[in-house]
Amino acid sequence: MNVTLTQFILDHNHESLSSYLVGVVLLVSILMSGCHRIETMIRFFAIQSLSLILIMFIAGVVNHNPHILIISTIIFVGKCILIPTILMFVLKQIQINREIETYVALPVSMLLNCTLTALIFAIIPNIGIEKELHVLSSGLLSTSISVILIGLFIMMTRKKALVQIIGLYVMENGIFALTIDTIFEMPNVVEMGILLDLLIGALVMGVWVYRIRQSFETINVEELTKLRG
Amino acid sequence: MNYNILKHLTLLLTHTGLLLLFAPFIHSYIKKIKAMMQGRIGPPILQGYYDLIKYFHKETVASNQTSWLFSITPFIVFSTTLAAGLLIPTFTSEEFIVSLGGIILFIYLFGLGRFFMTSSACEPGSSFCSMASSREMMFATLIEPVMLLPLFVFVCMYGTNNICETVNQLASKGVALYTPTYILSIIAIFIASLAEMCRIPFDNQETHYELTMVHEGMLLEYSGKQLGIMFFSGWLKQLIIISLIANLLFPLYTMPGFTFASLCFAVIIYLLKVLIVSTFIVFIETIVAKVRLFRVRDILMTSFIMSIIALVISVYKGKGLGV
Amino acid sequence: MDINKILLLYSIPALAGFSVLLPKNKKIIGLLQASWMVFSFILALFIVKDILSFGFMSMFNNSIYLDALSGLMIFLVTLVGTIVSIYSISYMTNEVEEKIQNIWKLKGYYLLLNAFVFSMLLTVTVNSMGVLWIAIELSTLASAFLVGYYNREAPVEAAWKYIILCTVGIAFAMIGIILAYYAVTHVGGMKSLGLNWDYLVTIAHKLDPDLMKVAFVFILIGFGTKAGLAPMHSWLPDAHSEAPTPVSALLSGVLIKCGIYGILRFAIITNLSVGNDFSNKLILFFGLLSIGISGIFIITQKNIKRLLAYSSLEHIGIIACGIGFANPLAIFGALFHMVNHAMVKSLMFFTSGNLALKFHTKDMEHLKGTIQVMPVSGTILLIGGLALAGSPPFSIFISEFYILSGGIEGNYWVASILFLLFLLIVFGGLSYHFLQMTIGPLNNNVDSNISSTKYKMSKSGVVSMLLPLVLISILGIWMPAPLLKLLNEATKIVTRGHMI
Amino acid sequence: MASLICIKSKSLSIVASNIFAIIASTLSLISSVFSLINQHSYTLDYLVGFPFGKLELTIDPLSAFFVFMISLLVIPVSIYSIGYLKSEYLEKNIGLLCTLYHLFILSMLFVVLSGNGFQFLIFWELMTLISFAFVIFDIKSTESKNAGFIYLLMTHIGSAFLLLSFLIFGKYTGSFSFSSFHEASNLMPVSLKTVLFLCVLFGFGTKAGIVPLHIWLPQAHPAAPSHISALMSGVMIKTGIYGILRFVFDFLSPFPSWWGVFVVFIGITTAVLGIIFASSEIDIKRILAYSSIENIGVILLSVGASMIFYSFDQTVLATIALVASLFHSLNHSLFKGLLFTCAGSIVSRTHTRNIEKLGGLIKFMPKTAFLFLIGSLAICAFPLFNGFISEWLTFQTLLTLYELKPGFIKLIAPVVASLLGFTSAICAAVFVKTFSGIFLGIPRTHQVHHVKEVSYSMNLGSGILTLLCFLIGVIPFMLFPLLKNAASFIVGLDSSSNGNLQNLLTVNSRFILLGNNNFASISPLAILIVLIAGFFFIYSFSKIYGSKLPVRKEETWSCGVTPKAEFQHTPTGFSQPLKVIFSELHTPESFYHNYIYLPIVNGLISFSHKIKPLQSGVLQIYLLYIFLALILSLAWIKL
Repeated sequence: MNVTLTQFILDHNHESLSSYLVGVVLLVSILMSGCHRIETMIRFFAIQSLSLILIMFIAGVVNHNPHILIISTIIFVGKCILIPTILMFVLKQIQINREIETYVALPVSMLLNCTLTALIFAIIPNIGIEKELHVLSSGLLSTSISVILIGLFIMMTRKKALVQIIGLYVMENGIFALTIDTIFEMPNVVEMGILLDLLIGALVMGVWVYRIRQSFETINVEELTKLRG
Repeated sequence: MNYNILKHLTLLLTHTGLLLLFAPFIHSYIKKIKAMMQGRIGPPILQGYYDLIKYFHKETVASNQTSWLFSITPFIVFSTTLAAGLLIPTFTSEEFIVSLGGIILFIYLFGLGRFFMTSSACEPGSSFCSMASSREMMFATLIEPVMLLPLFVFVCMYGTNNICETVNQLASKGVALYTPTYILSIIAIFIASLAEMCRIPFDNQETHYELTMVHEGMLLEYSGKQLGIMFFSGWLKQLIIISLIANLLFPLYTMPGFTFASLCFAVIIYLLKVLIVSTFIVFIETIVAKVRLFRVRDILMTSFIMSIIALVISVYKGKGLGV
Repeated sequence: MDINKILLLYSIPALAGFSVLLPKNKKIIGLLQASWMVFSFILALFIVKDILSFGFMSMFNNSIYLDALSGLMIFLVTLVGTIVSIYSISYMTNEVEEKIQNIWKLKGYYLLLNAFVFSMLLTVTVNSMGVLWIAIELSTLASAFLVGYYNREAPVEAAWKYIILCTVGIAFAMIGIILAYYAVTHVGGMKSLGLNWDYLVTIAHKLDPDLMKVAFVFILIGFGTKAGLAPMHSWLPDAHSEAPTPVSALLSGVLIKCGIYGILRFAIITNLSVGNDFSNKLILFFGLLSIGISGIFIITQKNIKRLLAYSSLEHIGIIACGIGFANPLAIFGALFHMVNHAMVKSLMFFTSGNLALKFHTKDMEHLKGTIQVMPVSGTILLIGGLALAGSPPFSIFISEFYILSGGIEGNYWVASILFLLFLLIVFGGLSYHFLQMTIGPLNNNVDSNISSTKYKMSKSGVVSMLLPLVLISILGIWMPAPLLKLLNEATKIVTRGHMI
Repeated sequence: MASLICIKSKSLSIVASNIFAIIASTLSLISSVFSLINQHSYTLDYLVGFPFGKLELTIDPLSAFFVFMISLLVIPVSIYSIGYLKSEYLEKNIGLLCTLYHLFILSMLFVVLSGNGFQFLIFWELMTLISFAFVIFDIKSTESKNAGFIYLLMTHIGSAFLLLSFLIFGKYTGSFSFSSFHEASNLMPVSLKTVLFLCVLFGFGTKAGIVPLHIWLPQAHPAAPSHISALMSGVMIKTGIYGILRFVFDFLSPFPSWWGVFVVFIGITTAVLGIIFASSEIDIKRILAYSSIENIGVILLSVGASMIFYSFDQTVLATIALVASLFHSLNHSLFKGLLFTCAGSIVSRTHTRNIEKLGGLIKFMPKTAFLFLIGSLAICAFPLFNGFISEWLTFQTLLTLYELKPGFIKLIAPVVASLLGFTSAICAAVFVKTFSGIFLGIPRTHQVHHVKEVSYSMNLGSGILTLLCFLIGVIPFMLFPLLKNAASFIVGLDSSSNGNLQNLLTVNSRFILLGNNNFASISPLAILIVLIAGFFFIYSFSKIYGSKLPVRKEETWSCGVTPKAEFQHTPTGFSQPLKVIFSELHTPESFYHNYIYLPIVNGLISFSHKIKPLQSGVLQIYLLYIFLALILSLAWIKL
């Protein structure tokens, strides 16, 4: 199976395949920044993770990396199944699904993020990082940076605690993209550890969202500004 | 050696005797001259002596609030004044007790006496006395720097702290001594001395209105012998200061030979000088009015500035700033 | 034998965590925990002794690396852990008695405490920078529960901010680590060892300087968030003030130093790669900023625990300055300062905890003249406050002295004078507040409160307060040779990164 | 040197601990005198576990002199405190007080004995902290809280200056040992030395209480127990003088002459303003505190004169000026100790420090009154007492400045000297006010009527000080060898010019003579004899010739009304004329608060309030901070 898959990928111009996936990652993140249904955001997150894992997988296959199947499977389980499940579970517990008010109107934020992405795509190839960094693909590098920033953007403009977690994970995905792009893979222990951290993080943060809901009867972080000075 | 001791002892005794004897006289003399200038007859010329005798024979009455401090104060005031008198030249500018001290001691001895006088004035708990003593202390704070600075100018210029030595050096200069520095300093000293002697324009010794009295006010609660001693000390102080000014102003014949004739002559010269200065004081008293209490500062400040100018002139003499 | 010891050290928190679940009596739980921690402290002393005699040790296929720097941190973690456990006995017992919590919550507390300690021990002992990252993130997750332990509004808010800010910060650190790893692979380094600190040090001079600079900036911001350097410190006052007192002590005493530890480890590599100036100036800048900001915030602070939190910010700034001055003296001072600050800050948090229990408020407006009501705590508050502000003869003064002398030695004139100036401002603020709290007439409003509380400090509370006090007083005038050696060795490790 | 034993039993512990203090300080007194006479310098080293942490105790003539001064004051003060503590602090924590007392003395001794900058700093701060503990000893009063805070903060600022200067020294010498500091001066450029000098001057000046850094002093001294105030005012602030002397002459020489002029300027400002502030105070201990500020100014005057001489290579004259300053330090410690102990006696009996509530105490506490009178006379520098001799020397050194070439110095010398006269005149006014306010007149409140004389030991302690004041005032020559050795050591006068010194300053049992051309001379014994002679002359005269009737006691005349206490001038009224005529100079204490310190503090506070919104509580903004920090740091790379 391994051989055939490799063959398939090699046959079908893996570079363009990756490019499509990169496009998906970007598109999904921009969409997320303009999305008001939390459930959809979680799904988008899963799709984004899946695309990244596929990119990693393809690259691994191309580079004849035997571990890649196992690693990507584990990451797939973590990022595309477990984390979305946890978040969904939390969502069900707190029974709040929509985010109406944001600091920046949603269409505007989509627009802003588009501009941001365009800017980064324009800047990154020009400042010569590419030449020095032997990256998998220059598009992925720009994408990863864009995704990190979009994640941060989501965290900064949204008011619902749960959405902030999602923003955080978007950022995490950006970093993941960067990892794939630059070093391709971390040492196994580290990779697993990070994944474990993310999982525990999702759990812990879920618990906290739940607690916020209990204490404040809302998950708007606007309410969480009592401690100041 | 023996001769030296004998000479010094003689001079010392003459000096002390002169001061003690003439203090009441100068007081009455000033009163008399002043009265004459104002067209009055005035008290007899020996009134001071009569007063002293009278006070000494009166009964002493003291406030029941007073303590030992009140009763010893006259003696202390007298002895400090007398000690200060030993530091200045009278008919002779030889030092009586070798290196007893210089001008600083002179000023501080007066200060010591004043400390006791003002403290005792507060003792009976009378409002007039304590007010007078408060004012006296205010004067003192102004007088001391104003008195010290011109004297310090002399110290710096003549390189000695000793008043007798200063007078000797002045005497050696002859007429050349009347430089701007010197004149300015003397004026400053004179102004400060008027204040120190409690004379118009600073204080009026003849007033009989308690609220305006300064020096006299402090003596309100004294009587009898104690008052006599206090008055006597005041007159003594007056004579001492007049002698100082007289000798600084006219450093004439201040080193008489140790013969009876020359000593007599010196004493006469000295008395003349003192009388001239006293007359001049009377003259000033007659033509100026007593100033308001808080204007005293301005007059004394002027005097202070004058001595600073004197100092500047003496320092920058060679640099085209005066003589 | 070494392996056994370190394994044992790891397993103590785990064992302790399980063992506290068993008993029913709250006192026994506390005592159990305390004795476990004492045991771990003794073990840590043995480990430190081994480190001192061997120089460094690496084991488990190089995944654990122990040198003097980690030895110092192990010492610190277990020491503060011990003190905190001892203090917890009285504090938590009291809380249970006042029905603030129940026995199960108490067990949960101890469980999390152990997890927290474990994560910190892991942080300071691992070799791989990646695992270090994981451990730091774990410590955030574990301590978040402790911060929000009371489950009321404010603690929950504090915990939420803490967790979000630290996670974002840590994410940046991840980028830094990726870049560093990339730099390693780029020069053909061994992939499997690529994140191991000992390996990185050996190949650091080959790494691409520009890349390392970028990586270091990310690491500094990332771990700096954890360490609480300004302007990434915003979580710190919230978390410190809302956590239960023993946890505040642990957070302030060691957790933020784990962040510094991460920065320090990476700075060594960066220095070897790009030269001395870059990282040090950056650290120095953030350090000075931290001290300055903390001073300004301290002046008008109203809440005692926030005050202490800002003082932690100050001390982190001092430590950062010490590292930034990049002079053996200053670094010695900075490392020593870690120990001192951990001691004093635990002491101060304990004292403030006692006051809070007695007066039922953290508002300094109501905490006045406390020395009359609580002579022991009040006196310790005053003495500790002076020590905290940097008065001799306590050891904090000594370490600040070293740092400053290092700064002057290194010709950082402006920075040194600013350092001194900021310290003066902090001193003014702290001494003002502590004097207000301890001396003077009592605030009338609180009289009824005091009489209603039956809080009385137990023996364990006194021990836990006296221990750090005695330690800082002794360290102020005399330093035991092993500690001196440990600090010197650690300084050598840090200065290893300084180009000659 | 001082033993530290405190026994728990209260009254026993007072006696025991104070006796220990007495024994210990007697021992240190003897040893310091020996080392002063022999001019030995030796260093004791103890190794402690720090790189700089060698415990070095160096005793050289300068530190020996200060040890001498401290021990000399400690002995009578300890005697005094036996009674004082019993009457005042019996119900309080005596053990703590005694322990701190010993530690305080010990720390002062170690400050002057330290041979190492690092250690000096530690003991310096220890001294501050312990005295701070005394200031806040009355834990229930707001006053002591505020005093303690200002004290702590100000001295800490001073210490920061010191710390900086020590570190700069350390940088240049590579060690913190004073012996290496000594050699550092050649290595440094003049500009750096000037910076160091200013650091040192402000650092030590804060402790010594120079205006405008003095604000802690009038608050801290009244708040402390009286026997401690005596030590604080008497010797603790002198450690600042010690520091200045040690640094300027030992470590920073040679230096330009303007340093000296600067110190003279600071000295005269401090002296004049200090005493003018005192004139309007009505709190007895505050008056004494302000007068300490004045005396520090006087000491600094001769220190400055000495520095000027030194910079003109007039080592002999510099020595004489230093003798004046050391002598005045010693004298001030004695009479200020005396006055503070007397004040303590008064306060312990009447429970008020406000002199407006006292009056007429001379009838109830005659001994204390007498002692206080002597103290006042000494502090006003009247002849026969010790203050006069040292102030006289200060006058002379200032006047000899005229011998130097520059016109500016010629000009300031007499002016400054006359201003010194001005301060002592105001001082007299202040102490007349104080003495008469407390002891004379009709008691102003009822609480005065029932007071009793204080215990024997308290009066004994003050009495010893009184005796010392008088003895030094009359036979000062006993002390001159000590003073001369200390001063010539610090100026570095070699033995060859010692003869020169003998020529310029002749001191023997009959007189003190300054200058070879009979520049100035004074003969304390002769003054005594003359005064006694005058006294007995007039006394016997009035006994023999005066009226023989006994003194009749009558009511004070007050215009026919029964005199009441309210008729008297209050102390405030007494100083009112002074207040009016010096209204320009009389910048009340609040001036410094309003124009120097408060703007800084308020600026900081308002800045703090302004900056508070940065910590807004909004998570998103915090994230922004992190992000901005990241961007800026990344930008830093490109720079």
